[in-house]
Amino acid sequence: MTKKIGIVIVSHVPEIAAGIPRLLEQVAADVALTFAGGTDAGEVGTSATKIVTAFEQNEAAELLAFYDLGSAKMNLELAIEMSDKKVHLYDTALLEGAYTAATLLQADVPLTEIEKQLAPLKIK
Amino acid sequence: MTKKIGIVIVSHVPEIAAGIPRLLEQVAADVALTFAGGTDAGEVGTSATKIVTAFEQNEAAELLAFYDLGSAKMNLELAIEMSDKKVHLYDTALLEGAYTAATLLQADVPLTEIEKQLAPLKIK
Amino acid sequence: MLTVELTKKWMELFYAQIDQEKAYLSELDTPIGDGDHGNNMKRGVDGVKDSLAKLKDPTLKETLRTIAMALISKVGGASGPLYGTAFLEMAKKCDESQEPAILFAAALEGIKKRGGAKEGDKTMVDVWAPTVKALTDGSFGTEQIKQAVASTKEMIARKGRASYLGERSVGHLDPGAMSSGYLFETFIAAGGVK
Amino acid sequence: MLTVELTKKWMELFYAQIDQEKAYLSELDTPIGDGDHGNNMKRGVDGVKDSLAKLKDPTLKETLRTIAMALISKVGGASGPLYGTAFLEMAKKCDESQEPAILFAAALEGIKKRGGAKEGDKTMVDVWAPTVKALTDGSFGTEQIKQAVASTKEMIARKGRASYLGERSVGHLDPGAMSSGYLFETFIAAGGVK
Ligand SMILES: Nc1ncnc2c1ncn2[C@@H]1O[C@H](COP(=O)(O)OP(=O)(O)O)[C@@H](O)[C@H]1O
Ligand SMILES: Nc1ncnc2c1ncn2[C@@H]1O[C@H](COP(=O)(O)OP(=O)(O)O)[C@@H](O)[C@H]1O
Ligand SMILES: [Mg+2]
Ligand SMILES: [Mg+2]
Ligand SMILES: [Mg+2]
Ligand SMILES: [Mg+2]
Repeated sequence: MTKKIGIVIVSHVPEIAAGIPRLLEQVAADVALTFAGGTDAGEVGTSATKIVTAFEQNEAAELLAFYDLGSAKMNLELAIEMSDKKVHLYDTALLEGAYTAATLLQADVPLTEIEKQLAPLKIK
Repeated sequence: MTKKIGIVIVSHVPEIAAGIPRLLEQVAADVALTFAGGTDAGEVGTSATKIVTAFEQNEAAELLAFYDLGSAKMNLELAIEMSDKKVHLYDTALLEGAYTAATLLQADVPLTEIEKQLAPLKIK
Repeated sequence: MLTVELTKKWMELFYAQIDQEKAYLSELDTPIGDGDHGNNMKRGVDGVKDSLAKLKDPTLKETLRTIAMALISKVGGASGPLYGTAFLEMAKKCDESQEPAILFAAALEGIKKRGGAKEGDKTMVDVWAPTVKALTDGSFGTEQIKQAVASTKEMIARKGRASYLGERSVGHLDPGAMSSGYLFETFIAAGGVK
Repeated sequence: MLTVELTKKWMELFYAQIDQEKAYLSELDTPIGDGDHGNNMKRGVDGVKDSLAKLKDPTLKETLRTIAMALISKVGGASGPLYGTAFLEMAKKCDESQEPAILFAAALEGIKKRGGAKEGDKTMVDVWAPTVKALTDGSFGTEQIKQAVASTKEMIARKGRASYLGERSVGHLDPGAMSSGYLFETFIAAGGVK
């Protein structure tokens, strides 16, 4: 029973992007988690196209997106404009924000409450 | 010319621990970066022994340490007690704190100023 | 009085208890954690068993230190450094006294310092603290331990992974409280306190 | 007036300029960034070249959109979505007007919206903003562009990677300002404004 809201992780580094879902799935077995890391060539950087793919691969129709650095945010915003999914973008600490959201989504906490708990993690 | 202060990354997930130095080395070519990720068996978790090894492998004598979740902090503190190196532990966002510190160490910013810039990233 | 013999017997019984309740401990850790507490503790007691078997005529201090190091290096989760610190503190104290009340009090201080949890935060501290007190006032026993474990059910988690859930952690027993309950129950079963 | 022919010529010259100054752009990006701006831009203009070559009789809108998509998908760094957005906004606007002053003004708005930078933040905006103004008041030209690029040297970075260095970013030219300078200089060289 996959939850209605999923999580997307965007990082400049493929390993970071792939590793965070490993941390999250331990506390959020039923939350759909996808990620986009690195450029299309697998180098350090981000790619709007890869991010769109991560949106589409996510089973959930509504997504919470977390990113590492400012340029990832710009590509995320471009990806949001290119995609039909409903995506909420958070300027929180990447790992800590995503971990908090994953824990609360798993416990069926409503999004408004999740956002309250994310607020103190906003550092960007 | 390696800088006098190095950085150690501790994460529950081996990929995250290995990935963050990849992000940091781009802006901090001369800062010694080491990491400890996962349990001794490579599973999700942390290991005080692995952390001690990451301290010892780091070329610098003085270290700034960043971690993901609370249990990593406990193992970090145990590792600090077991090690001779001078280690400063920060309760900041893992990736964002380490990135900030790396940028500033590379620019030879003194530690007291680095700590001022880390203060708003304290979220744990 | 804690002796090497008693400690070994205690660890055997603790091993058996964890082995038996492994699935239950992980189940407790699922709604309010990451579902691994049973596996973590099992890895820990496996390590304790193996490393105690290698010791030849150890002192009490060596025995306690060996247990500590095994837990620290094998558990992998938050409970590893916490239980490890508990046994390290007992090892430090045991030259001075072998009285369970005094040793467990030192262990409790170590746990509190390591994790920063206070009583009422829904952690193993909520079993250790009343139990140390009970050892002093004579109310120590299986009933008292079970009650301490049960008391965590209605608490709001303020430390560890469960704390992310805040009030939603209410209604669930804390897994580390349960495994600490096993630790004290098997101490009694080993003949630790008559 | 921006035409397909002019745009193609412009992109050829921009390609050649980036190819020639690649190492210098990365060098500018080293003390206050991650040292990749030249490589990023080179990947970008490679992509622009390849995808423009595939177009058959494109409209101006198609041409500008193709440039945008190539930059967005190939650059990899912050400059990718920024330059990409600039060309996307020009593509949107070009049905209404082909006047450089109007098209570049739309592009500048896109860059500001995408990156949130204002004038004075030591970014490419500090070249785009005065240049758009210069196109309106007639002061546009190589000298004016070089001056805009140079003005970033004494600024304190407030956006992008350089912003982590705060006041320590002073004394360094902004790499994205420099590549934007090349973009406008090659626009002139292509015959964009007489
Ligand atoms: N800061 C802390 N102080 C005291 N006890 C803690 C703390 N954090 C966690 N615990 C205890 O550890 C238990 C969880 O252990 P475990 O599942 O092995 O670790 P993890 O949470 O890292 O997976 C909790 O049930 C709680 O009793
Ligand atoms: N938020 C922003 N707004 C405007 N321009 C920006 C912003 N962030 C970065 N830039 C520009 O991008 C340039 C860096 O580009 P590049 O090196 O390709 O990206 P990255 O910093 O991701 O490696 C900077 O010199 C600056 O001109
Ligand atoms: Mg657990
Ligand atoms: Mg765990
Ligand atoms: Mg760069
Ligand atoms: Mg870059």
